[in-house]
Amino acid sequence: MFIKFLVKKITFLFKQNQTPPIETQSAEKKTKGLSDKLKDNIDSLKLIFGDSGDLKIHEILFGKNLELSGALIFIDGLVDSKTITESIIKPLILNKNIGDGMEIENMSMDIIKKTILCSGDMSEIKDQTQMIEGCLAGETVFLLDGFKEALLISTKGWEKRNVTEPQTELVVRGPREGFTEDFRTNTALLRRRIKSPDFKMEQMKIGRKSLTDVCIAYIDKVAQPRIIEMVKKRLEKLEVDSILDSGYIEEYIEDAPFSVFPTVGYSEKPDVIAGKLLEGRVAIIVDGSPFVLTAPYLFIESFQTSEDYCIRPLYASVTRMLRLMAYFISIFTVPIYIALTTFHQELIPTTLLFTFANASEGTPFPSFIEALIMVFSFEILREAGLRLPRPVGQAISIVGALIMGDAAVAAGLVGAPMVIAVAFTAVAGFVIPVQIDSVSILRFILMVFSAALGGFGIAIGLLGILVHLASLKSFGVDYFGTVIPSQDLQDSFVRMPLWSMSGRPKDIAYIDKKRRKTFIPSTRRSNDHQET
Amino acid sequence: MPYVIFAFLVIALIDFLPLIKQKKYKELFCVGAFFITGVVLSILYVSGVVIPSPMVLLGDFLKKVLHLSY
Amino acid sequence: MQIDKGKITAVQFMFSVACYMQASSLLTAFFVGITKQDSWIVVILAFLVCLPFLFIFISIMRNFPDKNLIQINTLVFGPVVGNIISAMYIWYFLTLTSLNLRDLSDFVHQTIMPKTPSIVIMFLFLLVCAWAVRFGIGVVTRYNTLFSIIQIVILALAVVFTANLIDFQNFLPMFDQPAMEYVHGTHVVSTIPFGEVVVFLMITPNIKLPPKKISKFFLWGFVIGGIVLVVVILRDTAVLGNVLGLFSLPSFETQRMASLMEALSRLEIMFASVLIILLFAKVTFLYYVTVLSLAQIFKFETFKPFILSIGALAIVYAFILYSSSMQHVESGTNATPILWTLFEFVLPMLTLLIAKMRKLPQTEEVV
Amino acid sequence: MKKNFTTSVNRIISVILCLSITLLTTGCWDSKEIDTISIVTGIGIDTSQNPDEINLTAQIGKTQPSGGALQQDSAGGDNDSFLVMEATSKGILSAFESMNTKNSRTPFLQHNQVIIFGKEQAEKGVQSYIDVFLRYYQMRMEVWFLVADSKAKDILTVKTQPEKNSAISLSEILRDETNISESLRINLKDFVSRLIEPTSSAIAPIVSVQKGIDTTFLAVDGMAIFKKDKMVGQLTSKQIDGYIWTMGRIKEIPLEISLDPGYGNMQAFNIKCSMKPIIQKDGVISVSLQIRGQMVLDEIKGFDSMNLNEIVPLLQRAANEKVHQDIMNCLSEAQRLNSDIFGFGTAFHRNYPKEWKSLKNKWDQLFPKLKINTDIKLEIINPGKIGASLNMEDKK
Repeated sequence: MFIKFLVKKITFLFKQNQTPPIETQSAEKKTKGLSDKLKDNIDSLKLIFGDSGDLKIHEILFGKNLELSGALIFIDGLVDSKTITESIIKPLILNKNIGDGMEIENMSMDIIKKTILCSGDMSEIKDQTQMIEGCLAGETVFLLDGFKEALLISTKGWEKRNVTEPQTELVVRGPREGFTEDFRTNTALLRRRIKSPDFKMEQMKIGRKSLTDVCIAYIDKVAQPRIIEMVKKRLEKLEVDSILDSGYIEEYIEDAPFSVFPTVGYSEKPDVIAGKLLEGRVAIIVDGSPFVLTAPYLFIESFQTSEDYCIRPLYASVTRMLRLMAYFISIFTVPIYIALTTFHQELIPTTLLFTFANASEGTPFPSFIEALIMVFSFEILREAGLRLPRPVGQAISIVGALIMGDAAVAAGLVGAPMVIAVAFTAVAGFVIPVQIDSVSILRFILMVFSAALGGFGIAIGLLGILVHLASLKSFGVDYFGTVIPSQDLQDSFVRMPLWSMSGRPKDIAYIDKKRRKTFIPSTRRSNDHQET
Repeated sequence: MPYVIFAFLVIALIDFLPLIKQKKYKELFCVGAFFITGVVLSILYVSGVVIPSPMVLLGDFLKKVLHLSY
Repeated sequence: MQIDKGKITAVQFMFSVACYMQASSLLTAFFVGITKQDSWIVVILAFLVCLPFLFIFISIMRNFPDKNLIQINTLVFGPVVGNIISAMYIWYFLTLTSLNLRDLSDFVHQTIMPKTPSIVIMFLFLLVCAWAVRFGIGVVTRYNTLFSIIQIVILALAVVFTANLIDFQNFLPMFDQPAMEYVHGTHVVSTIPFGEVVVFLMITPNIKLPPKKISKFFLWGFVIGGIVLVVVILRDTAVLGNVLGLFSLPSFETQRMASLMEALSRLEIMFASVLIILLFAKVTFLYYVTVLSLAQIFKFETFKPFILSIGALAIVYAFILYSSSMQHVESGTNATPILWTLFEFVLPMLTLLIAKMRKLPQTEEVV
Repeated sequence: MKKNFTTSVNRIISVILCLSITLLTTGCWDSKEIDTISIVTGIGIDTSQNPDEINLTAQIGKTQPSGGALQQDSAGGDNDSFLVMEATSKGILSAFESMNTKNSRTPFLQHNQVIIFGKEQAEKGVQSYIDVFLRYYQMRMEVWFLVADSKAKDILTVKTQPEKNSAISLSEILRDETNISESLRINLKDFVSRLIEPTSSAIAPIVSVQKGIDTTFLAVDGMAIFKKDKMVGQLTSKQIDGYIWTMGRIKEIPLEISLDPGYGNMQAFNIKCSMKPIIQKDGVISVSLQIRGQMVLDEIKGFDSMNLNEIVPLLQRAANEKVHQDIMNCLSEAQRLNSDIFGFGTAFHRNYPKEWKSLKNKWDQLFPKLKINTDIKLEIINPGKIGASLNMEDKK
């Protein structure tokens, strides 16, 4: 009956969503125009912002005989005070000959913008909401008494973390810079790598309270318009309070929220994102999060690391197959061990069977419960290792695993082969950090199947996973399409040399299919000494 | 016996609810026909009634009537 | 009006034909009892006998590129007779699904898990198949390439592992049985593994390829499947010799004896799981074809409602079909081949002849 | 997107429902924990008092708990690693059932290494008890088939030193035997395929308990010959050499030559034997055996005042002669017992299917008169490390 309650709760949750959007604060916000009285504007601003300490209102008088009175409004900390003084206050105050040649009436905002202020990025705004948004985004609002328009001058400048090497994707070879929390730095990092004009970045603001900048980056004629449209449509549908990290967006726009496999990729390294953009994918950059999302994310991508493309192809292919095997091992070792020791003892060679029998002679639990205890304790140790500060964490997880395993065997609670199997799966699970959630969940499901039905249970579990993988689609692209023999096999199980991978991925790229002419290395054509 | 009934209940729950909601009665009728044959046959089988298998019947028919057999 | 819009590439089609035929490679119990050590000759004869019928299937596909078998029947034989023939075909597909399901549960019963009730084996297996069929042709044939290649690799491994047991003298008393045995054997083999390829006429609209080029891929898939069957039989006869006729599952016994050294022995569970996965591909495909043809004959726009009801029917039908596996083998060698010849050879030939006589494909544009 | 989302949620929930139902109700039928099974490593079958019952001995591997608190008592290591259980009943499996009552764990036969028939049971007839080894799903075909020279029980109860478990030690011995030739060890499949052949008769190695200086060990010497399914005779180790030479499939075999001028010891290897049955016009059947091979001279004694070039041809001729002699007396023994252990019958059946129909029922009369004409050519290609031996003076 718990299930029925669960179903009702989830369906209610979604029904409630279908009702016409409830009165949210954004709908009723009438676009209140600015009044020409400077005082009224300032008072209304004070009313809206309340007495938040970091709101600065700076009234200045300028003009030849100080007849113009204006006000600068900005949030302290978000703005760079040096640029404000340089590009706004100095020109206004020091320029003595404002207003002498012209009367006050035809003195308009764009004259000030064009002639007086010397800041690159200015825009005129007419209503209060834009003013508030601009002010909160780190821009200075310039109000002039007697004029309805206001001027937004971009003076962003706050404390930023500088570009460092990301902790998650450590590489031996290949670029080491990673994204930071600052939106503009991230877009700049990408722009520096792809300098072609086709590289488009469409910006939008999401989240009623957080107004986070979200940018959809893609390369025209390489990314399919169908995919771009789909990403935009899904992003626009978000009526959310706040977006604090790209993880939020990932959950909203991914294809199968209940599946164990992630269908939206993320990375912290600009060269990885640049590579994916050039393959025809769409990137989503979120202000305040160093992780940039990539839209159609396939299963095989979790086995591709940025280092694969910086080292020579043969070794890269070997490591890629190693990762695939590690993934397979980390899911299947414990279930197969359970199936072997409880169902199909005839498969173990006789001498090995006796060692297993000796090992599990005194142990009280059946092997499934044994496996459950060990896997569960390894997961706890892993989590503990992650949460503690860096140096302490590593030590704890390793020492804990050793002591725990050894003590369990000594106490006769668990057989020694079981500890080896579980340790092996735990270590193999770390090889592919991206799929860590699918590994730990699938391992558990398969353990249940193998405890219930042995080898046949594992076969059924495997087939179930394969069918689920085949049915998954990420933004209209088959999630596990690498099994069909096609041109994309060049970069899936093995990494073919760069000079032979001339086409972009078949079902992701759009018209511009060729990324490089197939270049045959010189050794083939003629021997080297003729080269020089 | 209870498992069989429970299984068929679940199948009915999954298949027929959407059909009824979408008011596709022609489909409901066809699928219902197959569903009922399934239920009847399984109830009979589980309660031990020997159901003549069509393949054996056809085999005998071929052997006796048409003498077409090895 | 095409129910399942999914498209599969030509290579996928080729390998699903090969995978479909490889699935019945282990269950050679039928004809091994008849022609003991000459079974491999019978398989080659059956392969040659089925080649012309394969070309019949290919020309049907070429004449009606965007129609599946049910639509062809109604078009060629007219609505009333066409529907009767289509109904017979649907019964044929359903029986094939149940037979293969029965084969699987007998296999799992006799080798891996004798005490598990076969209802559990069948129910779980069919649950996964139903889940695959729900997503249409794309998922059903997605893994056939992988499965087919894995089976070929495992077969090569098996031959290497049984190298020390192989004795070529076991083939020798060739053509030692009366001629009638060979005719019977060829008939059985040409209907069970080879003739079942008629099922692929149901998915002609789903192949992403101009009709003219289908024949090359269909032929190659058929050849790969045929070669695998012959190699399996050759290996079994070479290893078991005159003991071949004793066993109900000769291939499994051979794989049980296969061993390289002391450590690399006892690998039959690896071969058994490959067979389970291949049978999964075959049963899913047959299940998909049954459900698709039902939806086609009743002209629905989606086949999803049929899936679970037909699944339940297939399980019960599998229990009713044969009371025991001996009866299954006995009728499999005597009655079934004659029945299946009607579906696999006579009816397709008839459809092609009538289509040629009424010069149907051309008039079809006019209508 | 919203609408079919709820139905897909319903579907997922119900699929999980179905799966959990089946999995929870599964009583894990086939699951048997390792410590609840008793691993049978050897089966012995002997006659018992009343005729239609048999006395079954099963050797079960015992496991010492290696880890944990129960460490102390196993430190001694004196207690052996297997226990033997006995039961008498009509059938083999019923014997195991009755054994089961005494032993808390269910017998697990998949790891059985050897099937040993006692001498009297072999003489009484083997076929009736082979059926279970083919039919029962736990029996494997590559199990070794042996005949005990006395009672199978004594073989299984003996405590051999190197390998604690005597059945495993038996399979180790048989594995070393194959260094000489494949045809020395017989697994169940070979034995059964011989039983099925109407004319050929099966053969199985004989195992006996030998008393060493302070230990007892098992020796595999001699072959039991079966007619139909009864043991009719025995081949001594000398006659076995003849059997090995005719069957071929030899890896390497020692040859010991003693002549009046001296004594030589050689190792023959790289041997190709081909056996062709021949039916002459007048209906007389014979078998031509062609053996080609190479030998290495390992040891010489005597041959004083002869240099190597004379010794080598001498030994070569003697070796060929010895092989011919071995084959002949093995054949005579087989013909005396009128049991075709070489499988000549099947060879005739395979190469002359048409004539075989007439030969088949006359085979029992034809086989004793069968002739083997041998064409043996074994050359010594390598005289070993030293050329002339010590007492040879080099004659010019």
